[in-house]
Amino acid sequence: MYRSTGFISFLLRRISGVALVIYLALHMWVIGSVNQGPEVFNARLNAVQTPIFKLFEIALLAAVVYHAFDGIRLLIVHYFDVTDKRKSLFYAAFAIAAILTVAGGVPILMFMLQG
Amino acid sequence: MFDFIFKRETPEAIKKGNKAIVRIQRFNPEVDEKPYMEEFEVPMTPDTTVLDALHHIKTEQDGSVTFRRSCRHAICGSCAMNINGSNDLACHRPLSESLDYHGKITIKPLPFQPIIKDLVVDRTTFWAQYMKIKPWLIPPDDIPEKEFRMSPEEVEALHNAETCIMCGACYSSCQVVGLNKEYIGPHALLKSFLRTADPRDSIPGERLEIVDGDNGVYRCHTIFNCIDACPKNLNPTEAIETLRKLAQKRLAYEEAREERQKTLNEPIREA
Amino acid sequence: MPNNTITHDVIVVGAGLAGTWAAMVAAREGVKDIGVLSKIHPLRSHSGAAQGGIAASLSNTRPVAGTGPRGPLEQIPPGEEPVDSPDLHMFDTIKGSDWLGDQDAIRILVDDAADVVYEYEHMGCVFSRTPDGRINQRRFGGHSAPRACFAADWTGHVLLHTIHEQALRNNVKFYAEWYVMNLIIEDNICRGVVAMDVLTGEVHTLRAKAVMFGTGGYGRAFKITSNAFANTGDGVAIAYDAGAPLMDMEFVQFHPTGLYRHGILMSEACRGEGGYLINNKGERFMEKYAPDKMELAPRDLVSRSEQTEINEGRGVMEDGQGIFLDMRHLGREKILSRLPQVREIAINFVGVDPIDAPVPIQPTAHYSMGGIPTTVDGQVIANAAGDPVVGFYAAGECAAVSVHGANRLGTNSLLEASVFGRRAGYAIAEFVKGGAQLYPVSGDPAERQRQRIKSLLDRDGDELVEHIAQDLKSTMTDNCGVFRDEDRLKVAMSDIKELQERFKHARTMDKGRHFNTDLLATLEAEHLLTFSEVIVAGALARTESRGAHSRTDFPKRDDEDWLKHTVAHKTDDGPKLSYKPVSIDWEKYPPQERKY
Amino acid sequence: MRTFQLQRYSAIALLIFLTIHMIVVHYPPFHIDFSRIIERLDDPVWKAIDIAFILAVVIHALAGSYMVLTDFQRVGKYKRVLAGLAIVLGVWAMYYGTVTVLNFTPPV
Ligand SMILES: Cc1cc2nc3c(=O)[nH]c(=O)nc-3n(C[C@H](O)[C@H](O)[C@H](O)COP(=O)(O)OP(=O)(O)OC[C@H]3O[C@@H](n4cnc5c(N)ncnc54)[C@H](O)[C@@H]3O)c2cc1C
Ligand code: HEM
Ligand code: SF4
Ligand code: F3S
Ligand code: FES
Repeated sequence: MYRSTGFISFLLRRISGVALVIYLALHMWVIGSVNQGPEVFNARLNAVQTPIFKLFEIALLAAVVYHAFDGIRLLIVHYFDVTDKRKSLFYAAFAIAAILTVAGGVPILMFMLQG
Repeated sequence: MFDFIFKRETPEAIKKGNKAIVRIQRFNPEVDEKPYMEEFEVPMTPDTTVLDALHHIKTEQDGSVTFRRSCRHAICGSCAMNINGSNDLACHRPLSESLDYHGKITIKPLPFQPIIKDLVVDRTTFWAQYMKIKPWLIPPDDIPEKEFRMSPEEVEALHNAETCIMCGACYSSCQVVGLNKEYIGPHALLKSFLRTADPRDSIPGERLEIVDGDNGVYRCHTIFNCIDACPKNLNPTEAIETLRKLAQKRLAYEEAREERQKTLNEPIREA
Repeated sequence: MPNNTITHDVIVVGAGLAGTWAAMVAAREGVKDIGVLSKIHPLRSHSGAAQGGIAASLSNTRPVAGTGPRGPLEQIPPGEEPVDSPDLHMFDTIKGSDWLGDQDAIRILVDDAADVVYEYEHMGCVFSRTPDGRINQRRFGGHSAPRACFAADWTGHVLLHTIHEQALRNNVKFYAEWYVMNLIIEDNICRGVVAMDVLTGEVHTLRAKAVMFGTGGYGRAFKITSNAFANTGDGVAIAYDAGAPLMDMEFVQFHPTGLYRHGILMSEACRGEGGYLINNKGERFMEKYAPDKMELAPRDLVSRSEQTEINEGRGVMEDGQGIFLDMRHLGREKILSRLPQVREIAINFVGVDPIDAPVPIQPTAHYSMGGIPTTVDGQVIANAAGDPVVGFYAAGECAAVSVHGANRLGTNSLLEASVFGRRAGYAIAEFVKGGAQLYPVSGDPAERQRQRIKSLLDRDGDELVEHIAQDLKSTMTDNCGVFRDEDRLKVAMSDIKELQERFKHARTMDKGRHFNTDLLATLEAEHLLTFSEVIVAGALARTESRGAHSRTDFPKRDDEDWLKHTVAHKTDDGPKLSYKPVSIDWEKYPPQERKY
Repeated sequence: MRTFQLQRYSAIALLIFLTIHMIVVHYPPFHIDFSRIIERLDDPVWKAIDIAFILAVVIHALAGSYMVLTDFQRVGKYKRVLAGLAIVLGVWAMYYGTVTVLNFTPPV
């Protein structure tokens, strides 16, 4: 089996993509209820406001950021002849995603711990 | 990968570098239920190749070890196999540079294809995809007495694809192939690129139509393993990217080709 | 009819250039039902390994004026004098062959050359180009003009892939990994072959109106060889066993630049592009042997020069068995653009980058001039008188038309396989369309081969087949190699006889039936033993030195007695030799002394 | 246009929308302040942007899921069924999303 950067990026992209689709469904379920009156909305919102969901939120952030930068990387590969730099490009996308996840995740964590 | 952590005592001969241990995945569907690993010890000099080692095993130790080979200098494409987890040609790979800390090398058949026996795999789907893209050139009707004129640059542009030896290292490294054998695959897409990009070919439109489908260029997820695997240092990914772009402007490309073919019989003007 | 019988109009054995050309052309000419058998996948055929080029007197390039015989080349501007012609090509080929080449066949070879190369080009072959877009040409040993059309240094590869694809386009049916074991000739009429499907181990009889052999060379009879593992001369051995004759088998070409100890070819293009040969004193020793052509003298001469240097103690490497091929002065750019594959081979196999260091090389068994004698249309002949074997054709390295005579010039053999493969294709198409019939086969030949396999697998001696093959290769290299003499050839002969005896008890390790490559190696070893005897018998009888056949006890060429082809038939007490005259145009190309 | 292109173009659109979304909704952080959303969604321009955003994300999500599923050879047979399903689902999701955004009435 090939565990190359290409494969890892592919796998992570898939996982994050599918995770995002699931989140999207959830998100629509919550926000969509806004027109069904405050009770429904608040009930649904509360269901996704538990601390465990805050952790999920970090994962969500990681997924979005990784998926987005991997997507940018792919678009670059499509439109410029840069296959020679394939490893560096992956590391770069991954690093940026990691930094942004930490930058966004730490405040979420602190927010969660505070209240 | 984590050998430096689990490093154990290495046998003397292997430390001195004149012996190596070859681990081969064995499987004979006539008798075995599932594949298993077997170890052989072989003598080694600095210029022993992996293929030499396999030959030594086959001729001196166990004649039933089965693999394909012919040219032994990386041009016929027979001997592609999975060596230490990546696909390569056994014949051009020095044994001494393929050993881990225990003096071992691990050899398995090419992944994602049914095993016929030991290191020999059934390449039916590989060749079927090759046939699907019509690998042959179809020249224009107007054939000159002498050669078609092509500039050295036009020829150079084809070199990435022309030296493909159809070894299948790329095909068997691509996880998309692992998932879906209907995918045309890097080898055949590279070949398709070769024909499509050749100014002498008169059916670029039809070729682009063949690859411009769900199982063609769009099934490639840019995993790049095909580049890493290719023993001839070719770049199927770039060919696939080019085909994708050409497929989107097929009509314009066909027109350009017709235009180019009008001057195929004339000398290339020099700068 | 026996079971497992397959019938085709035409069966082609071998999917190298010769076989594929024949099949492709016959299909194009309207023969619908063609089966091509190859013991390895067609694209793995040895033709693909050829590096240097294919000869044709296109006159696309010429030496830059005033730079001498090794200087740079330039394209010939339109309208200016050509530097090359079929006649010049013909003369070079005849001279190269040491006048043993049949001149009627050579005439066809050189006249068809341009046409075949252009046809390759029209079919999609990606040749290297001159700036104005013509096929580029380089120099090659023994050719007096830049005549080798090339695609970098993977010429054979692009030719083979191109022709294979065109055969597919013409709906030729390929049987990949089918091993032909036997040829069926009854009453001088060829009726088919017996072949094993390697995958299943099943043996089948394949009947056809015409059978064509393009089974390639027999370099694997030698220890150091540039040939692929598949080049075990099955075709010649099978034809010989079936009663067809073999011609000029003693002429085996040793290439001067095989990679030290591996034998892998460093293309002649290395010297064509300007590489030097150097001994351990740092001398360009070719000055002594061929002051005019230097490194670009023909192969037999250069190999002998190298071997002389080695024998006289001026070799390189620890055991003194090597010579240096020095390309450093060509410069990085030229090596990378013209010889990329050669460079990679040197790096991978001996760890030397030709850009920085000289590459150790040694003579390596390379090409088989001899083979199944045919007419210029590929029709196999049954005897020295030239009677045909009906329905049996051959071309390429397994055949001897003979255009190479006693020594082949580089780039002439891709040409030969193409030209005569193509001609055989036309001849076969005509033969089949002219009402050839499918002759019956008596008995069950497949069953006989099944028995043969069974008896090979049943043997339980303590000696391994491979050891016998190795001993054979050693004795052939040592005693029937670059230099030969009576004593050594006799040793070789008695060794072969002994090995044939030992083989009768030798053991095959793998007893399984499906994809048994050990069994294939055993069958191949049997074939090696068969035709090696013919090589040595021919070499013993030929008491002269001509081309690649160099007898130290008879160092001179002897046109009086030996300007003739050796023809060998199988008998119970070994090969029976007879001789066939050489076709010579005494007016135009009478024998001369061969000097370079 | 093929799934492939749909996915690339929607990806580019998403890049833009998601950036906007992150900034206006989640910045400054920790203040999912509904008054802000209400204010914004009163503006028809914002409504249009949000609908486009939903369109992009729906296309991208469905095209992506379709791709993930059809990569499996066995699923390949049901390509048409899947495509049909995706279209139905997409239309429904767009309808649902559009209605939600247009009818948005602030919860009290
Ligand atoms: C390293 C190298 C470099 C060379 N470079 C040049 C060059 O630059 N220029 C040049 O002109 N020539 C060159 N030659 C020589 C030239 O390549 C060969 O002479 C030519 O390719 C022979 O072609 P062929 O079609 O006769 O046989 P091959 O290409 O050898 O094909 C033989 C075919 O027969 C099949 N076969 C054999 N036995 C059996 C069997 N028992 N059953 C079924 N199938 C069988 C094989 O599978 C194969 O398909 C070179 C040779 C070598 C070794
Ligand atoms: C910043 C925004 C985004 C960008 C740049 C982006 C980019 C991409 C690209 C280029 C692909 C194609 C991958 C391929 O063909 O192999 C892709 C696939 C995918 N995306 Fe996105 N995406 C983004 C946001 C999203 C969101 C928000 C979702 C979830 C709703 C999502 C779900 C998916 C899915 C499911 C796939 C398929 C996975 C795959 O084919 O491997 N993406 N994305
Ligand atoms: S592209 Fe490379 S890896 Fe793939 S078949 Fe061709 S030579 Fe082999
Ligand atoms: S590994 Fe496969 S997915 Fe594409 S880039 Fe190469 S073909
Ligand atoms: S043996 Fe031909 S490529 Fe390795």
